[in-house]
Amino acid sequence: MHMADALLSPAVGATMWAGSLAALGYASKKLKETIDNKTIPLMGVMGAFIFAAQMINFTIPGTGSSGHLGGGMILAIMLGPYAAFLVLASVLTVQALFFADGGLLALGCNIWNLGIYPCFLAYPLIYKPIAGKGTSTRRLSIAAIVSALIALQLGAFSVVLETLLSGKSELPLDTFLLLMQPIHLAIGLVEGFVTAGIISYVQSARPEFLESNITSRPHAAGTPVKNILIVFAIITVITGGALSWFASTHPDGLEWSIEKITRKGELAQQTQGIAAALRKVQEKTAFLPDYNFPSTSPAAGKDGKPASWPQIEPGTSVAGIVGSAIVLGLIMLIGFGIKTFKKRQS
Amino acid sequence: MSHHIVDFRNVFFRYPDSTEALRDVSFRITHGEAVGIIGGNGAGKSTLLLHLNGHLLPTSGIVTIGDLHLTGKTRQEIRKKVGIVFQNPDDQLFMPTVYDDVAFGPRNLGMEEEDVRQRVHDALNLVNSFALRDKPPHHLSCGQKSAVAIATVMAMEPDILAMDEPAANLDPKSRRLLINLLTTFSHSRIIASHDLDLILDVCSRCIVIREGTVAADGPAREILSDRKLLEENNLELPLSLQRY
Amino acid sequence: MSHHIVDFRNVFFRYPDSTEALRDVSFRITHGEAVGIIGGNGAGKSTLLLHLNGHLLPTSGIVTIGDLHLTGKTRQEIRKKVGIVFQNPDDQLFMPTVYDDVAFGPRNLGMEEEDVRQRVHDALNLVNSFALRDKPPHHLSCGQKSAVAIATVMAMEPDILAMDEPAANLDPKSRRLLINLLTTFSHSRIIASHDLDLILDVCSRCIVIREGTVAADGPAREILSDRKLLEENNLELPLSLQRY
Amino acid sequence: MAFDEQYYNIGYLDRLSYADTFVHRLDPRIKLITSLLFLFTVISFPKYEVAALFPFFLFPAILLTAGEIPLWFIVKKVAIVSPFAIFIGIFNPLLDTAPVAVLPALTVAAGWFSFASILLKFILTVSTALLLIATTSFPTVCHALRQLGMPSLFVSQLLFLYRYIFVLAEETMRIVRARDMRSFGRKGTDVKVFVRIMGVLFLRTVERAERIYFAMLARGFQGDMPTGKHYSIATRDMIFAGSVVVCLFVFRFYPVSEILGRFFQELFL
Ligand SMILES: Nc1ncnc2c1ncn2[C@@H]1O[C@H](COP(=O)(O)OP(=O)(O)OP(=O)(O)O)[C@@H](O)[C@H]1O
Ligand SMILES: Nc1ncnc2c1ncn2[C@@H]1O[C@H](COP(=O)(O)OP(=O)(O)OP(=O)(O)O)[C@@H](O)[C@H]1O
Ligand SMILES: [Mg+2]
Ligand SMILES: [Mg+2]
Repeated sequence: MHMADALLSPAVGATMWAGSLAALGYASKKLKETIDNKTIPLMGVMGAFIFAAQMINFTIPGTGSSGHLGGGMILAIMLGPYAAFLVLASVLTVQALFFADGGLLALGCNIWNLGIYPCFLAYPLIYKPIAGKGTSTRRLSIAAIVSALIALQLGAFSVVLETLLSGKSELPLDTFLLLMQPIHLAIGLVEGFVTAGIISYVQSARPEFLESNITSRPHAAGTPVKNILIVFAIITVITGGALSWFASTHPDGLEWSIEKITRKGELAQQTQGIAAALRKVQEKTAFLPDYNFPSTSPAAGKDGKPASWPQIEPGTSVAGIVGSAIVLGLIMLIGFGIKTFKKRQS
Repeated sequence: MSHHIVDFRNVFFRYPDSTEALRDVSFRITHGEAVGIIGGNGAGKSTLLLHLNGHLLPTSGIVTIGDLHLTGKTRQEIRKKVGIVFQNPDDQLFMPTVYDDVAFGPRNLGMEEEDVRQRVHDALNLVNSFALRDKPPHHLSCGQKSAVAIATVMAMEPDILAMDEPAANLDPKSRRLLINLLTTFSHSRIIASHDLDLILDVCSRCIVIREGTVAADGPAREILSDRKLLEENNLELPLSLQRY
Repeated sequence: MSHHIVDFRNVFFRYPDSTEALRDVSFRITHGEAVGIIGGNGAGKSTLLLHLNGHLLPTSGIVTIGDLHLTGKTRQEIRKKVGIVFQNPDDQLFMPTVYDDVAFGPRNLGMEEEDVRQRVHDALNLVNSFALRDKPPHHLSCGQKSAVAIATVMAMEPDILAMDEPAANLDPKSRRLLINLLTTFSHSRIIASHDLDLILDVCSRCIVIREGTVAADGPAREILSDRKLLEENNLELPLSLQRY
Repeated sequence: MAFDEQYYNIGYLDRLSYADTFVHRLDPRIKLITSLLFLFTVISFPKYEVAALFPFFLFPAILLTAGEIPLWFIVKKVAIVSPFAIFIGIFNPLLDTAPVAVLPALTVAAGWFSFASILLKFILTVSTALLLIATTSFPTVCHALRQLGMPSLFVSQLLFLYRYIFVLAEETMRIVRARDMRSFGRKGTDVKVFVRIMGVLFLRTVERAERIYFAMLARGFQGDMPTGKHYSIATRDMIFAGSVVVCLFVFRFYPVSEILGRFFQELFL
């Protein structure tokens, strides 16, 4: 569920980059204060571990399809939120560069979706309270599963929001949510199960490792009203996801639940609110106009409102097709030119 | 018995990054033979071994194990016959205890737990490591790990046993034990190693690999005393043949 | 010169899981000596080597390097004198290019970039690997990695050089190269290995460790030809001394 | 097999990045910034834009040929990661059915335009990101990031990650082989075994980190990762950056394809 460059608008991409960069700076600063030198190589190798772990596939019980690990919660639990966030961000960066998973502009979104939620929301607000002091394996496991689930739901939800706000896709919010949340409920469950398994194994084999981390880890700041609100929002998303999953397995209830949850519910309005705000930001910051492109949508300019679809005159589009072919041909020629030039040189 | 034959016919293998690791390799190993694969670092020995049970599939050419051609479809079947001990025991031991690790293969063969226990018991005794059965592998010493890695493969009762540098971390006594184990094993054995003395002790035949091709193939005694051939391949006479 | 002396006085070491890895170890190594540490798997060789620059601190007893007692405070100082090559070069090469890796130590010593360049140059030439300087370690072959790992330590110009199983993955030719390097190094050398032939070639003195204690200590030639002593310690005569 | 292939792929990409061509020699900061600018410009096009995107292929084409990167490799990788974008984009023609006349005789749903636009943007952005790394070695990108003001802790984190990906991936690959050798396509690959393998691998990773830390201490490590690298921007870097900016500007604000098309039409039709 890596967000892709091609689905992003500049405004959304830039906003998420700004958010992620700020979080990176903050986490680095926090970490510098508390880190002991030993953690530096540990973080590096743990990143490689997550990477390697993601490459191993396994069969998800009952489905026969295979899944793999995201790793956000494991890192947060093992390294603490700040170190974990840096590790995750580096893993995502390498993925963006080496696997083209996501893309460079979408990297901001991906760091946000897959890093912020597990490290700065799920870990302090869900994992820690449930796990308590971290001695009972059962509590640790439950905490791991619940927090992994929630972090992933939030991540999936963000992908939906980012895509819709970018306006490149026609998918309506409700359908999109219905596509994303249930799948990630299943993935999150597996992820949580795996996380819990690893943690309880580490606890039995090297309890001192887990303990030393738990005690040395910075505690979450006090829990003011803001945090309670966040929890509330999370719960909303979860129920949204769970209900839409419920709905999809009960076709009769489908329309009902969609109607209730998304179209008339608070969620949709909230989205519109955010969307409107973001759009304003976009209008102000966009030095490259996103709409009213003169050649392709002449009608839009006259109306003064954004074109919902292009009113292409046949003549224009013929020119477009012919021109595109010529351009491609030219570029190929240039490519071959450089190639033969290089060959001749060597 | 035809089903213990290993046959390579014009096998080429190219890693996806386009390193040509095997080039036109052909040989045939019949049942019960003990064959040493030798060559310098990077010659292609490990790559060759990974073809034996289909971890790698030839880019072109044909590998036949017993009466099966090696393909993506037959490799599950072939893996029941061929056991490979990797170079690094840490790669082979992935379960939390020695017992679970040795039992992993038999359990996946669908054996009864009773039979599994017997197999594990026998295999660990074979390498003198029964006392380690409840230990986690990562707290064993290097040599103990190697011994257990061998047990995991022996527990599958393979018809063909392949080992990649099996003695690298063993102390001389464990190495001697391994040599004994190998000389008493009655099925086919294929051993890749830089330890030419071990090859000399165990193998009757020797294949020299150089840059992915078969540079020589013949009786072990003959090849291992051919100083010129060995030196051309970044090797030396076995230490026991070097006189001070 | 007193500052190249290594002295262990009644050293005990116990791992956190209460394995007693060293028990009352005492010996003294003077400047320029080449000493082999031998013993079976799990005898305590690696544990002993890790005491040389304070990665592990004795549970009781005194380790003296040069004129410093080893403690948590002095170990930074001691590390400038003692260079250790670990068994696995992947643990030792942690920077993204060979050059950066070899330069890591000198840079941390606060040297000028000009001097750093000279050091790196010299160290890489010593192991015949200067051509590899811009490569990332993960694209090197095992043997090349080992060579570079040695260079990283040599670049610190240690007064005392310690190596743990340095030849395990080398082909015979690279192993011969390493032996030459070791015999030409003029400071103290401490080498833990199962490769008794290498010890015989390089070391003048030999310490046998058994279950954490010193079982024997004497001239290498003598110890390595004492069949009984060796066999009691899970060892054997060096292969070159075994006559077929 | 999937695992092996992924692993070999990064290895291959990494090897490509150590070549020495004009593109490889460009200052990494310049390459990074121009690439970002390129990506930003591409995605700034409106939803339905298709024709105006084609000129942008010039940028990856030049990186590819001048950097001597094999085309098949980039094409394959782009294809591998495409499912998500295609999955999201394919809904557009289904949901956005307003008719648009393409040719005098041909009318299609508007959604096809936005779908095609997504695909083109996808190919452009993904191939450019891949080409960036294929023509700039990863450590160099990291040094560039540090010089551009990324937190140094994050950068050393990236460098470590890069170094050990190959070690751990190889180790993991061999573990997967060992598992597969003894699981016969059965139970061995289920989640329960996976969890236990991950647990073991995790502890081994932690222990390896300890050994690496030892090695670092042995060489005087005190918390800082020293570097000696300094890049300086040469004239050719400025020329490169300048021409990229000019091209991006022209391609963004002048409908090059269309102008060429009209010109062609007037000449021949
Ligand atoms: N994963 C890989 N990707 C690309 N090339 C590889 C890979 N593994 C091995 N090679 C290359 O294939 C060739 C053969 O390697 P192989 O591991 O088979 O050698 P080897 O004979 O086992 O060497 P050693 O004695 O060092 O174990 C070498 O050139 C090596 O660089
Ligand atoms: N991290 C550890 N925790 C607990 N026990 C350990 C640890 N490392 C080693 N040991 C134990 O300490 C003893 C000595 O181990 P050491 O690694 O020093 O042996 P060695 O002589 O180097 O063996 P080898 O020849 O296999 O390398 C062994 O019994 C081993 O099981
Ligand atoms: Mg090999
Ligand atoms: Mg050891």
